[in-house]
Amino acid sequence: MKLLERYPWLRRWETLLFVILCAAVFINISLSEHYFNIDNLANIFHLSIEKAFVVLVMALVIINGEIDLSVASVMGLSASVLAYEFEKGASLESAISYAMLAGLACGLANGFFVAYLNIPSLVVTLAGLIAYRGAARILLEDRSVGNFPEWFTSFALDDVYVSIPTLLFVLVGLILIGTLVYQFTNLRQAVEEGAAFRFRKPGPVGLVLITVLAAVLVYMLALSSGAFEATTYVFAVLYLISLGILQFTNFGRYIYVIGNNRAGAEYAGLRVKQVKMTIFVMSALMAAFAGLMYAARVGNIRANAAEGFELDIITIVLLGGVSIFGGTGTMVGVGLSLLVVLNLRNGMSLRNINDNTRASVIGALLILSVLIPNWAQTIQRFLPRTLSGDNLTLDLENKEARESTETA
Amino acid sequence: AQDGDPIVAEPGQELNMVLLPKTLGNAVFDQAHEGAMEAHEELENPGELIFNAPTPDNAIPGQIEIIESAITQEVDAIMISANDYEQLLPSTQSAMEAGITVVTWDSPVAPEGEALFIAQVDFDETGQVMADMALSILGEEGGEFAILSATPDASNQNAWIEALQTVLEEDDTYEALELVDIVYGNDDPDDSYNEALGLIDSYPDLQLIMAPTTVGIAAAAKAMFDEGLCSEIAVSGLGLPAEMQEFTELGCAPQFALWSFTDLGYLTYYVTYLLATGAMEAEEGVTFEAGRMGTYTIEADPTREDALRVLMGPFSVYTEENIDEWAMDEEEMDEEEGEGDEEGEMEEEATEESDAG
Amino acid sequence: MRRVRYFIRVQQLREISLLLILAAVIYFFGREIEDYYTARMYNRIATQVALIAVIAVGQTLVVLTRNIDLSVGSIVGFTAFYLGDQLSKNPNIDLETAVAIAVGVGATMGLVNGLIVAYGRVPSIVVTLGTLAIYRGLLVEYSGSQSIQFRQLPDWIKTLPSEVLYENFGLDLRPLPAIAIGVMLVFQVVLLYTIFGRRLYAIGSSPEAAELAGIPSRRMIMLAFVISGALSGLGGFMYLARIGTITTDAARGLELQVVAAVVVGGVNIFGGSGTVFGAFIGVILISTIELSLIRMQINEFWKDALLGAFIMVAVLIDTFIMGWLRALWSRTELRRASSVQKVQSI
Amino acid sequence: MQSINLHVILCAINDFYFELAWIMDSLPQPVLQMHNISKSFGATVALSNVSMSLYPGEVHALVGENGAGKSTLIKIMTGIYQPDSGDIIINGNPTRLHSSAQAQAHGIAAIYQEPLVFPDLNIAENIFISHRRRGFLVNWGKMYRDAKKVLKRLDVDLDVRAQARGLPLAAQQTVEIAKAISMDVRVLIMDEPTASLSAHEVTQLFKIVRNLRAEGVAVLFISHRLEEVFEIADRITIFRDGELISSRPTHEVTREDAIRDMVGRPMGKVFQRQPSEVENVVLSVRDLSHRGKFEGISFDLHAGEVLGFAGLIGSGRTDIALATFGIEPAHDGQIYFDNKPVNIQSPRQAIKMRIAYLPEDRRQHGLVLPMSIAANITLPIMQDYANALGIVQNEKERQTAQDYREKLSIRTPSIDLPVRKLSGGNQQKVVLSKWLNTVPRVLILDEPTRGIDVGAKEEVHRLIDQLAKQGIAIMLISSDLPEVLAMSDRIVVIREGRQMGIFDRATADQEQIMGAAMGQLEMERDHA
Ligand SMILES: Nc1ncnc2c1ncn2[C@@H]1O[C@H](COP(=O)(O)OP(=O)(O)OP(=O)(O)O)[C@@H](O)[C@H]1O
Ligand SMILES: Nc1ncnc2c1ncn2[C@@H]1O[C@H](COP(=O)(O)OP(=O)(O)OP(=O)(O)O)[C@@H](O)[C@H]1O
Ligand SMILES: [Mg+2]
Ligand SMILES: [Mg+2]
Repeated sequence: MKLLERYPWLRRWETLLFVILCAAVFINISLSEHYFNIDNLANIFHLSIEKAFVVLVMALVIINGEIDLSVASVMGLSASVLAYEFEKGASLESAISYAMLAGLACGLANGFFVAYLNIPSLVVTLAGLIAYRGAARILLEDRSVGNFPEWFTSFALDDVYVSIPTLLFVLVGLILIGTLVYQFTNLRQAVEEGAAFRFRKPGPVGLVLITVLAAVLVYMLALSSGAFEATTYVFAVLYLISLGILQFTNFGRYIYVIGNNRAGAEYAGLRVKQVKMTIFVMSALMAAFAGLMYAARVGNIRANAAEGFELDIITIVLLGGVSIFGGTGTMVGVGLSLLVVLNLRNGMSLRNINDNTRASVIGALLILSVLIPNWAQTIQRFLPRTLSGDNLTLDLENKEARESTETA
Repeated sequence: AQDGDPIVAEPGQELNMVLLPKTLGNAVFDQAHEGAMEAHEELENPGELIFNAPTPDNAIPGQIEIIESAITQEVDAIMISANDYEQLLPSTQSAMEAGITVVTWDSPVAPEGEALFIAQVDFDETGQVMADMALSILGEEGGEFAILSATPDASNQNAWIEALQTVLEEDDTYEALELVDIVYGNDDPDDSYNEALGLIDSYPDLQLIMAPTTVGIAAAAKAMFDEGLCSEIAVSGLGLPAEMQEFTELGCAPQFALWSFTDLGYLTYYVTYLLATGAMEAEEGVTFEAGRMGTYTIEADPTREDALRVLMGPFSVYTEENIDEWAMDEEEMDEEEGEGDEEGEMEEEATEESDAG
Repeated sequence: MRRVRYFIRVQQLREISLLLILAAVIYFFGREIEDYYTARMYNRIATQVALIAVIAVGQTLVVLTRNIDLSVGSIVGFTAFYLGDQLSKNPNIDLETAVAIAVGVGATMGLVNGLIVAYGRVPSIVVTLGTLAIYRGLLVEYSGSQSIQFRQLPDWIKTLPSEVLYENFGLDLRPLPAIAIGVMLVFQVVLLYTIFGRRLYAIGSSPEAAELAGIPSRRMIMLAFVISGALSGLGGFMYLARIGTITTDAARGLELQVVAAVVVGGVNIFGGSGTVFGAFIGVILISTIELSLIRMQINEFWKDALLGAFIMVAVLIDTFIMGWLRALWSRTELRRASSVQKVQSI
Repeated sequence: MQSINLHVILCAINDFYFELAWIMDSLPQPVLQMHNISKSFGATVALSNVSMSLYPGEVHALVGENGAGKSTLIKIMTGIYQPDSGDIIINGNPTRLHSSAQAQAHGIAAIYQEPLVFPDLNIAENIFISHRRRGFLVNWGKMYRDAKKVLKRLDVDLDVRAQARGLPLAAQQTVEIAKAISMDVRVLIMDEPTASLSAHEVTQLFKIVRNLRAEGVAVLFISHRLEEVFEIADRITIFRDGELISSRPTHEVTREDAIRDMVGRPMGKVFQRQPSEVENVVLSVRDLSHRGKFEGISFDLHAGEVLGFAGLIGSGRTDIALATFGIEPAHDGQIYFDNKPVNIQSPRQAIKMRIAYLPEDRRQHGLVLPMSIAANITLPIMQDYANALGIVQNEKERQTAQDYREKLSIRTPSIDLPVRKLSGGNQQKVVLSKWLNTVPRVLILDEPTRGIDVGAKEEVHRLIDQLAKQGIAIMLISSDLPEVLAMSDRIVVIREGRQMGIFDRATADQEQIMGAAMGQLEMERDHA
């Protein structure tokens, strides 16, 4: 308990996820000799890369207090538009831009209904889920379209060898993230969710540590060069960008503020509607992009592409500590949760555990990850008072606290 | 090996094999699994027979994932009933590059991504059989009928429906049959039930619903049963005897057809074993012996270019006369496996009957 | 107007608006489709609506408390299978026992959801997203991937859906729609006239205030989940009776349909407002659109897009009608207020 | 041998207790006793070793600065918080309270500082929702009738069938009061019930409180308005920094004593504001109307002027402010800013023109509770704290927050603390900082001293004066009539959405303004 008081970050959701991640990796290594194999590690991302893309923006949407159930349908629609245009003989480049335009249109529609007509996003995007899939059906009917040019599919399928300049670039990036993580774990006072992380320059020891760590990672990357597909690298970059946006910019701050207290944000003169609009457009554009990546990966598209992805995506975001009521959650948590889920899926897949059971395990994990800390807290309350002290309640309950701010 | 004796499998070689049907939770695929297990034991393979499949809401990405994970696990062979003709191609191709034998059954992938395809029946024959059943139900004067299929993009169903349409067009025998509509129940019982009712509401003169999907045929039969329309509108198509027995006896589904999925699994296993052990090459004209099922030959697939297939055949057509025995047999099958010979004979009988009708 | 005002409360404007939309939808399809206004169409809609309506009632109770139950589809699937299995093993189970088994199994699953949500303080979407997968997994384990076949069921359940309880002008009242109507009426009364019902509204309206007001929120929320589970169990029974052949995929994806119906039915997804009756109309509205689209024989590939568009338009119109009715309402309210003032000053 | 000894001892103990009990019985027994209660939140000690008793038939006032621990104490009394140490003794029995339901079962009911109504329920239901023993079924007719009766006792005219959503704060507070007084309670705790009530409602409330006292209910009353405390209380208990400083019968305490005990130092005279030099007109409003809310509002607001707005609750003052700030734009009429006609359609536009509005409901509209103090303060002008890339410059932001923390003496261990953890008054200061930070030219203050302690209130008053001196035009909406009178240069009186006149401070007095605010009818009723 003393420990928790001294190091508030121990109480953070992200810490818990990190522990789970370590456990998952450990279990995977001990249960399957095939797990710790560079191709398999690459596959972890490769096989779910489209979901991973959408998770990034879905996190923003949910933190903003909304939900977007239509993402999978938008993915399907963008892929279908691509296929339709390509089938009609358009060049792939123009087909891609049409697909992205379709995504944009979906995003604008969602955003307009939610932000300007004040219809709950759950309703709007549920209708979108049906309608956009329907649009894809209208375009492709029962056909399947493939034979995309080599360069397109290779983007998702071919491994990328990393050059020295890239490695240097990555090195710098890693040092930056390291700095972030360093000061993140170094906060004496619990920085509340939503407040931007505070930049505090790490001391010389910290800098050396970070640099060494980054160097090791880069070395590993050099060794593994040629194992990862281009999409994985794109994902890494997008992850960093979305982390930056959410955690460090004023736009990120707006997302949190609106998610916490929409009326308050309006009174403070924030452009609530525009922010919501932007987020839904971002979400749909990302989904459209993910749909293209899906087309590149499977090389062939039907109207049912990516059907049913939405629940998986939402599960990952929620496990990442993002409150469904909005206002809480960090990109670090979402990243960790993504790793946890993908690793678990991969490990179970290597043990030939079927889909239903895998979904059950992840479902159980989702429940337990919230339940157990809550229990710990309850048990704590019944311990002799000298041992506990209510203030030490794990901050993990923040999900509940969020309920208190209801926007009219 | 063009001529000469059929190749015979040498038992006892170690192979890890994956049997990958379309989805979990479909009775026919469990029967295929049983057949494969039977062969697995018969051939005394000390390796593993892995049975795994995705859930319906994760069908294609799930199959890709299982294939990729099989590659990582360095299995020797994958037997797949593909959810999509092209989308699985990159994965099966990389499996083949990794030296894994990929055999498709029930539903193929494009020829580049498979060694060969074990066709349950000839796809054109399916159209023929459905046309025959329709004719025998509706009689000489014919009438209106509609198709209740699975999903609009189910490749098997689409091929069969196309074959049926070709038969109807080209053969004058079936002139009196009028196909009025094709609807889709998404292989969901509830949707199929509603679509079936929608058909009878939209077409007052409808006399037959042809459902080339096990889910659809059962749901349609139940819908007619509930509405008390069994005497006016018949249901037919491809169905599982165990699920359809009662409807056949009640007259809701006077005739339907299917092949044995147990046999399909068995045959698939044999072929894959032969290919993966190197005893046989996937080439046209190769003849081999598949345990209790006898001798088969690899042939060019007439429906697909550059593709090879092994045709299992034949169809079994079920009517009120033979459904009883079939359902009972299947129940026994659940308990004690085997009794293959008897089944084989029955099949012949059934086929003859349908030809006669 | 004052008299009307006395009997209709603001909250009920929503139902009125929904009924108007339903009428408009029926009018629209009536013009497009021949022979639309027939007893047959009514019967189709009635049977189609029954299952979802029952589950939507339970979902409404849960949503009112600012929670959501996504596991309903899996509960329906599991109970349908479990009951089918029991019936095939003991064919002499009678109707009452069968319903009791289904409701009991469903309630147990709902109880698990409820306990974790209410006492484990885990957000309901997290819990039920989890149990959605877990209950389905249980079903797969339990079934050993076998299916329940029509012929294994006892005769009474086979004929249950087609029995006619009451008939007039060709409009039948069959058991399944009768169950749905019964459940809807019972819970409409529960919500309006019992302390339990009103407390559900209070909890969803402001969980914090409910806690401070000394409402046993946790117990109420748990109860809402138990009821939702029990009604899903009842839904499982209905599913078995209607479909007859049950696989491990039974009722997969039902949760989204139910949530859509509840939401279209004007139940506020953030809790606190909405009625069972509204949800019921929501179900009817969606089913009517769906079935009418089937009847319209439009191109297969257009159906989904049209359904989505129709739902969106319905919600939009609803928003506008609601806004209009509300404005009308507050105007009469004001007039009344000022007239009272005048009386006082005289 | 041994047994006899034991017997003797037991008898002695028994006798002792018998006598003790007899003595105790003859004294009035406290219904609720707090014994050595301590409670801390992390590093903040909210209460340390506090003991106090509530007797039946007594109005017990609790006063103290913001953050002194008053609300914390009553939350412990009602089982919302558990004390770190100490006992709660109810009717002589030590009891542990785990929920407010339990406290209610013991006859303890509370009106909390922040009204918590159920927005989707109607007013009658809001009043009766937590009543016990109502039976199984709801009798709507009876409920409406009873609700009307209760509201009549408070002399407020609210439609009991109306939904509580969107009720102004004051009306919410009345509903809360109605809820509490309609309950059958032995201990009634009221945490700043009058904070947003105007004189008329306060009078009604006090009538009821006196009735309850006569019925033997123990009332615990918290308020920052000392006049009220001296008017109603029998005993005054003073808290400072989580400690109980003094607890004396009212007649033994003077206003000066009380303030000294609260603040820890003697304080000078009540702040008196000198009329400011009026400059040019900044904002002028002509015939502003909003259907159903207000009509025909016209006034000029000069730079450096404090324009007071007086009226009863629900008179529409907030609505006028909302219209001016663009949240609910008016339907008719014209607003001129710097003599140019403007059309303010959103708060954003208003902020651009450097109009600021401090809302009356700070939890719903003023603050983002889970976020840090710093983040709250910089919110309306975030863009000024971000560089070209939109990246927030934390140091700059923290510096601003630090400045305001000192300037307005916000009591908090750190500016990184979420606002949720501050006491009510300190939260108010955060909202004020937030708007001052936008450097407004027109500052609309809606109940700016609601829930603020005497010391801080004076600080706010000085601040208002200072701001006015700097040339900021201030609209001061307050239900605290003495405050309006003391602070304003001119006073607009609003009654039922209509402007009853603009009074000059030099000539106006309390009677006159009350008369205008209430209209003749109510005045007569009041006197009768
Ligand atoms: N939930 C909480 N977490 C952390 N600190 C808290 C919490 N609630 C109160 N505090 C702190 O405890 C102290 C006492 O707060 P309390 O609300 O009891 O003050 P108060 O006397 O009611 O003040 P006011 O007159 O402003 O309402 C304050 O310093 C406050 O910051
Ligand atoms: N106690 C009440 N009785 C009746 N109506 C009320 C009451 N309180 C508020 N209202 C409604 O609210 C509207 C005005 O509210 P508003 O908040 O603008 O008034 P206000 O003068 O600012 O009051 P306050 O001083 O409480 O902030 C009125 O139109 C009236 O219908
Ligand atoms: Mg307080
Ligand atoms: Mg006001």
